[in-house]
Amino acid sequence: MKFILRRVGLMGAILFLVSVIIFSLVNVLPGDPATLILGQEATPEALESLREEMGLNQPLIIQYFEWVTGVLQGDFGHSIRDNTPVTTILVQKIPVTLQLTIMSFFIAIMIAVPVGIISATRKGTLWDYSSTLFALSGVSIPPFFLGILLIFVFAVTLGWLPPSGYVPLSEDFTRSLMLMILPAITIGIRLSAELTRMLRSSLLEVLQADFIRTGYAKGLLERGVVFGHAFRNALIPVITVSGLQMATFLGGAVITETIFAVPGIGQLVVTSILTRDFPVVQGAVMFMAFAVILINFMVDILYTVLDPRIKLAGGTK
Amino acid sequence: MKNIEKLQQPDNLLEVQSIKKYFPLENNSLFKKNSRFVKAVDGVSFVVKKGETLGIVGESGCGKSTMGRTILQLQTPTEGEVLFEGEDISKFNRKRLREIRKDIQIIFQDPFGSLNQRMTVGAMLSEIIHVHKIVPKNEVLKYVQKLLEDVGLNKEHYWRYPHEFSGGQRQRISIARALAVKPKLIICDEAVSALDVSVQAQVLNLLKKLKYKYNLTYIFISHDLSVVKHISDRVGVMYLGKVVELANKKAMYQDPKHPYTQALFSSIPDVTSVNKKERIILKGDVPSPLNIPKGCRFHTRCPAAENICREKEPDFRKIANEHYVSCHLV
Amino acid sequence: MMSRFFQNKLAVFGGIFTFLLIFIALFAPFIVPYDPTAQNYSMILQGPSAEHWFGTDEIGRDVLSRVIYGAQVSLQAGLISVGIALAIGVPIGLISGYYRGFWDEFIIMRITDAMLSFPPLVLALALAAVLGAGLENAMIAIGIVLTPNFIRLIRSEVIAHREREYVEAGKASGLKDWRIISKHILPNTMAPIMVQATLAIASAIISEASLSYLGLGTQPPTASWGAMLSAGQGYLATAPWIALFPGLFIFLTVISINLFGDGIRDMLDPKLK
Amino acid sequence: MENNQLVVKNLHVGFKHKKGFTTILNGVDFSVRKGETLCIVGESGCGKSLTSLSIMGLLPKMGQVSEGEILFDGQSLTEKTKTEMSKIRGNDISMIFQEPMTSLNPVHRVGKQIAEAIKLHQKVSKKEALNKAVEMLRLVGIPSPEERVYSYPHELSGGMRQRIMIAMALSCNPKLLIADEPTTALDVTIQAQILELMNSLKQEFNMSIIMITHDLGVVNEVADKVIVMYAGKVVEYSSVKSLFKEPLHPYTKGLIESIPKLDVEQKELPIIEGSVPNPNEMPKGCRFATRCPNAVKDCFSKLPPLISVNDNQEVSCWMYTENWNHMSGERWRDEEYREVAATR
Amino acid sequence: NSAENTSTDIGGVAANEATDKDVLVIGLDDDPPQLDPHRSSAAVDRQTFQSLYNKLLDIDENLEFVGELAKDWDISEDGLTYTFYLEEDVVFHDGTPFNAEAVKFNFDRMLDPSFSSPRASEVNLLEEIVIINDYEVDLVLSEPFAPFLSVLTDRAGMMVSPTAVEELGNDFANQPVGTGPYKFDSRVSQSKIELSRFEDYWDELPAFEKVEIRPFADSNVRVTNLVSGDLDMLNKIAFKDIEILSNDPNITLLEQDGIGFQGIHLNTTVEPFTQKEVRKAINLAIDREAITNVVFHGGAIPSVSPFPPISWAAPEFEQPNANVEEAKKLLEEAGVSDVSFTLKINPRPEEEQMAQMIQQMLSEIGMTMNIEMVEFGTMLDQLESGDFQAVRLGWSGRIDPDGNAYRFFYSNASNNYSNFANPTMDKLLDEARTTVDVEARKEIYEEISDLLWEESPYVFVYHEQDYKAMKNYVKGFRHIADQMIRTNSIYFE
Ligand SMILES: Nc1ncnc2c1ncn2[C@@H]1O[C@H](COP(=O)(O)OP(=O)(O)OP(=O)(O)O)[C@@H](O)[C@H]1O
Ligand SMILES: Nc1ncnc2c1ncn2[C@@H]1O[C@H](COP(=O)(O)OP(=O)(O)OP(=O)(O)O)[C@@H](O)[C@H]1O
Ligand SMILES: [Mg+2]
Ligand SMILES: [Mg+2]
Repeated sequence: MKFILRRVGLMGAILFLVSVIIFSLVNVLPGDPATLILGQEATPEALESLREEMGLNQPLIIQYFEWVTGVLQGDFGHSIRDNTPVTTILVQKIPVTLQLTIMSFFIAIMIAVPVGIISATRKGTLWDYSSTLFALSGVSIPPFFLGILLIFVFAVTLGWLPPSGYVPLSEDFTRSLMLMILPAITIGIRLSAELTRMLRSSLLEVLQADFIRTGYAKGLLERGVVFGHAFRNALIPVITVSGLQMATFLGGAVITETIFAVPGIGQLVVTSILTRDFPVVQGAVMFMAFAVILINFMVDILYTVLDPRIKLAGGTK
Repeated sequence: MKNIEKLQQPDNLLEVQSIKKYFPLENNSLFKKNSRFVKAVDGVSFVVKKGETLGIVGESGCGKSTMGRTILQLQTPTEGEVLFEGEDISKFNRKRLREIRKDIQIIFQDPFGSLNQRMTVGAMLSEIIHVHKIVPKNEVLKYVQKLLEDVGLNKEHYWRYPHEFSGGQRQRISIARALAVKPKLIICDEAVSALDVSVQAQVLNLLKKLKYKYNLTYIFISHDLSVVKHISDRVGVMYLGKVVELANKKAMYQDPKHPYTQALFSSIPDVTSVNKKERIILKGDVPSPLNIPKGCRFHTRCPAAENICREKEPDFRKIANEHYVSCHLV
Repeated sequence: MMSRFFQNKLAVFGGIFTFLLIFIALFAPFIVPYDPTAQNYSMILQGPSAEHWFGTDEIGRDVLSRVIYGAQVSLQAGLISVGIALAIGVPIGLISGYYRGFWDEFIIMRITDAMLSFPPLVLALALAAVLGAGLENAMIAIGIVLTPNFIRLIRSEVIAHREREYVEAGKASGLKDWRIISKHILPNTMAPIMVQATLAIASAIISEASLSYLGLGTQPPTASWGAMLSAGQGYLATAPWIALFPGLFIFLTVISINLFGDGIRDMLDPKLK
Repeated sequence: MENNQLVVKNLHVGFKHKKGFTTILNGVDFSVRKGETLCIVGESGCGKSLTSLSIMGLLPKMGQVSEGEILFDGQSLTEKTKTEMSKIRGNDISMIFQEPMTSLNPVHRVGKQIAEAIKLHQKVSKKEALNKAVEMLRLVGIPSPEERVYSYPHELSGGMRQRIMIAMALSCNPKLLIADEPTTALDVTIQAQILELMNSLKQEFNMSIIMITHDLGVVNEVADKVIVMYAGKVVEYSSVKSLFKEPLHPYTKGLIESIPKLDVEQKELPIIEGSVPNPNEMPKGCRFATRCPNAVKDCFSKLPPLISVNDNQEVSCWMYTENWNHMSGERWRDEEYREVAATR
Repeated sequence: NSAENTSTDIGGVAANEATDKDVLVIGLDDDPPQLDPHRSSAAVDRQTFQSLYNKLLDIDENLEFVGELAKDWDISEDGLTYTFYLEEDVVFHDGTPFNAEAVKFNFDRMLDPSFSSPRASEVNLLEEIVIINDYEVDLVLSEPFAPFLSVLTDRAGMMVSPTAVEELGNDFANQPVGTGPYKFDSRVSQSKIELSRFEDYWDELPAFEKVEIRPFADSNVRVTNLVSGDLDMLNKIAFKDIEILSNDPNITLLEQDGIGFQGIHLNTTVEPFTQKEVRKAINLAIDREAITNVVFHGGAIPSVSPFPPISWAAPEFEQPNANVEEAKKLLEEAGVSDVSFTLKINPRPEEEQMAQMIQQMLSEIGMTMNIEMVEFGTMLDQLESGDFQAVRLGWSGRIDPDGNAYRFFYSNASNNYSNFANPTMDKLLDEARTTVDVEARKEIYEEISDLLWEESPYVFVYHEQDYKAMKNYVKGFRHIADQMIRTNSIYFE
């Protein structure tokens, strides 16, 4: 309980800092939202009155304060482009990003677990080298390149999958999955590459541990030792890393989402930055940061399940 | 607690007066003060005379190393005073501490971890000599090489890195580092525990030799009773953060008074006794320093414990000349 | 130690390729067959041939020459942004980890937490948008985004090392703090820093490419692999070589640097001794 | 000889590496009788653990038995397949390791870890196996074993963990128990408890024990027979009594003498000069020659056989052969040997 | 085409069954930022408006005005009073009637300073809106304004429901209500806008049950979706794809001259462009032909004036070729050398290509041009504040030539980013605005074109052509120069 309170406090502090950073960043962006909204045809009077209306003429501190007050009451403000409540926009985007993230994770794990185990237990063999190469390839291909390559191969040349777009799961289940496969692979391969590398090295380390020898001394065969004793221990650092990687993958999705026309949070942030839709940028970034922190919080809880040595008392190691 | 010997005796090099070191239990709460502590050292007093070797024995986790570090002010004591040559060094500021550290040195157990792997032996030793301006610049090389020879290494080793040495040789480097500043007191924290017996003997002989040569005083911490006996003049036995018995070597080894000391001595598997001796096997484990038992801290394992032991903490009493013990039953 | 490095064939390959690339980048002007910016409108979108090994691009420039010059930009992007991250991260990490206390716990760590909970590309994008487009600004933005990782890494290394006996021995010998930090702790934390740095170089190269893809990286006509890739991706169906070759080089470079980094890690890892 | 539980003959073990093969164990011979406790002593790195791991068939990846035989109950263990070995391990031969802290899997409950061994070798249900585990914990003297089976290793003290390891090793009634420095990591008072326990269990289970240690005191406590190893070779094989009464090999002598004695006051400890040469610089002959005060020229080039000196003692040293008098009397020290070796 | 056949199974919408389906899926080049025509400033918005709203007037293929919500109209002699006779059975999607009241409401809305409508600049000459009766309304201007009718064929002429506006306030943009053939259903930003047939539509009922509008920022992805059958028709295709698409037997590619212009704003108040010779040298040095061929693959026409060939105001003088010699001479005479400046462009592949070509062309006359990519938000800001030397930005165009000239080249006009101030130009522009006779106006615009070439505050580079690609079964699309997709006439066959 104390632990949870402490974590919530910490989370609040981090979110506060995130909000300060994003707010100041957004406000030093060159470019005036009013100009962007009204475009080339705007008259100076119109611009002025729009700025007034949007509260852009107030001192930054006051703008920030008003925004934070709103956020604390659950009101993230309204898009300055079409006045949609930011919350509504986020609610539209979250299922999309969630679906993409889950599918990517699934793909990543389906690749990383077998490949990681094989390369760790067959260290120094051709298997190991190939999977190292595979893993490195995954991190070395720029996401936009991989994405376009996938569309080109699977949608255009082979025609196996639809090229891009999004349909909610509730509307057309299979088509929704089909549309998500390519973007999920684009993100998943990269994630799987990191996971494979982590899993390999942490398995290698665990396989050196004394208790592994104990397992063999009991009469277990390799399979029993790897799955019964090594895997769970090896998973612990892997999970930390995936937790930390979350931020990268929520954001790495930015480009993937753009290419595959997946209307997720990442794309939302980029377009909102480019169109100076400040409330949306702020809301979306806060959401992402919140998600990242929340995931890491859950990772911590998962730890205690995986590793009974770790208590939720908040030890640092 | 009473001071056990009169203060300011001229031949007292170090006086430790009821020092305590409590570690707050890891608790990152922003506002609340800690209420739980690891009582690593819980009121220890003794004196070390010039030129003697005081041995400290005790089981793992009883606070030996913490005590050593606290004396050196590597950890600030929670309570108590450390008088070195009559001055309370626990009140010193950083600068004076740096200066006083010239006089007190420490040798650690781990011959691998206690040397900086990325510095040559020579660079490491010269650095210290520069800092304390032990000898003029142009003599440093000669001085260091002489030092290396003193500890049984040779001149060429000046340019080598720690990983090129064996365990025993590394421990000699640590000794050289301690000696480099011409200290008066050296604390040896398990300085030979990591070594093989045959190497251990070499290092022990060296320590003894150097002691006479440089007129050193040692505090020799170890869990190996035979080693402590070999090297010490007086011996203190620690249990759970306290010294429970302190006497000169002879008295201690021939006639231990405290039940814990007795059990400890009887547990040592001995090479020399051909007939297997009668052992006192203690029950259970050492309690955690987080929950030190009330009353006598040994009563939970003591074969002779009585009611009073469970209630009242015994004083550290003098029972004979230079023999102190903390037990109700003696 | 070196021999252990050379035993790792992949690492050796990575090392050789990396150095080859640095060589190419340094001597680009002497190597390129054509001026990388020279346009020839009668030669647009030509496939690989004897004159143009990698073909020509959409305004008739030699792709090979551009790829060679692109090495300059991409390596610069990698090295300088990591250099920035190191320059900020190392001192902060060292001091924060060595002294701990209020500043460490409540200011520095919380700010790095906050920065780490941003998606890095979004942060880089916002920073680059604030600073304005251009390679220099992109490098600064990427450098800033990489910094918290270094602070964390170095801090945790320092925390691990400052409890080591050799540091205590240094203190016990009366050394000043800054001396212990700079002469003793820093060299001992070099290995993980180096490894992290090589890996970060790789990711900085990709980030630069991504920013270029979004128009916030290198400015034309400078050839950067990322910019070439984003210009060429539209021609994937008709003139795939425009995007393929820079893509291949990004891939090979990043993979080489990663392999090289892995090799260094193995070389420096005392556990594998 | 059918009395022998285990016979090790001329065992050579080494490590493969890029530049070839480094032999560490160089012809180790010994045997263990049924119900007997054999101690192996020697300095760190002399190959004690390697010997025991060879018996278990658990050599590290690059390790290899290059020569020699290990007979258990008359069957050669070196020829068994992985699956066959796994049926013997934990069942007929068990092993306890030095580090009780790290030898148990931190993420599984101790009961489960013991039950796993039982389930592997005996056709019992999960529940029965767990009950057996409780029994075993009671046997090794752990209080309230019904609750303790549900503990995680980190919740137990070092001594208790070592008891768990012992319980696990004994759970299938092994014929041979190998204990690799089972008490080195423990405090003396706890060590005394464990040694006591092992002695009493030995009676109860009537098994053979190979106990590895570098503490001669421990040897004195538990052993029937002792082998002293130096640099991958057995230099002395003796009953425990004779060993301490009259050590034969110069190394054994030096070793016993260099331990500080509790009952005598020594100004200076007798020492063995020098240190163990590394595997690539080993003399061809007696490996101790480089440090031996008595070494003569031939000691460096001629390998002494293991010879019986009396009923209880075998030793590998030229001094105890008839040849000793004929061997050239000149004393050699290490430096001289090196010079000669260098010119060769 | 194999891609076509295989993709049909997967795509869920089989191409040969297309005629059975009741949904028209349109791919746009960007997500429309706005669904409120009076707030809109992005060109792409208008594609959606065509289905949601009706305008008072429309134009046909010949750029002639035809009635829409106004069946007919009169213009007073003095060119100040415009009388509109409205269709009588029109209702908004919310069921409220469209009438003169609504028209007045709409114009009041655009003129309301607190609403800050970008439309204000188009209608701010309106002095009075007089309701004659329910279906007749007078719009009275304060001075003659020739382009007024053309303004009413676009966003300024779009009529929104007054009731809805009053009810929804700022939220109107999220639930737009017009009188158009399709009404708004739902929207997921960056993903799609769904419209459905408005059953009470006053005119002929449109063909589809639903219309789906989906944005794809990436032109490759957009085309891929059309080829694979996920889209029925496409707005804007990348010029490099013209050839592929025109060879695709399943796809119809329609081409139409555009009404806008593209080029470079030169800031006449900063160095080096204070000197008109420098500006003109640039104008002379650019090989427009090369650009339209290389970058646009023939999908654009070289340009020397704001008025495209399709416009009646297009100048008759011949396209000059690049004249490096003359440009050099000009610079020499003016005594300038080492000219160097920075061109700001949007980060888009075609922009980059063009900029790099221009860079090379200018290097031939000894000018150094640096390129700086600036994303649109920053660019607009810098245009407003005059913080630039040269900016590459064009104009989507208006039917009336005034819409292509006045706002850019009149002293201090709203889009006069070049800060061009030339009394002759001001006089000509004023004249053209107030002259009603087309022939007379044509002559004035000819003069304007000449003057712009001479003074070169803006370097005209090309007129973009508009391409729409659609599956062969898509019929009835009217490709009009304003580039709008009028969904009411489209059907499948
Ligand atoms: N920095 C610290 N923070 C918290 N607890 C500590 C710290 N250092 C030591 N302790 C605790 O203090 C107690 C005494 O530790 P210390 O290292 O002094 O024992 P020791 O007698 O030297 O043991 P050993 O023989 O194992 O070296 C232990 O329980 C230990 O866990
Ligand atoms: N995996 C390995 N690869 C290469 N050499 C090894 C390996 N494991 C052990 N050795 C070498 O084999 C020799 C014998 O090792 P072993 O572990 O048997 O020693 P030990 O007698 O058990 O020592 P200790 O008392 O320290 O446990 C050592 O010199 C060691 O360096
Ligand atoms: Mg200690
Ligand atoms: Mg061992």
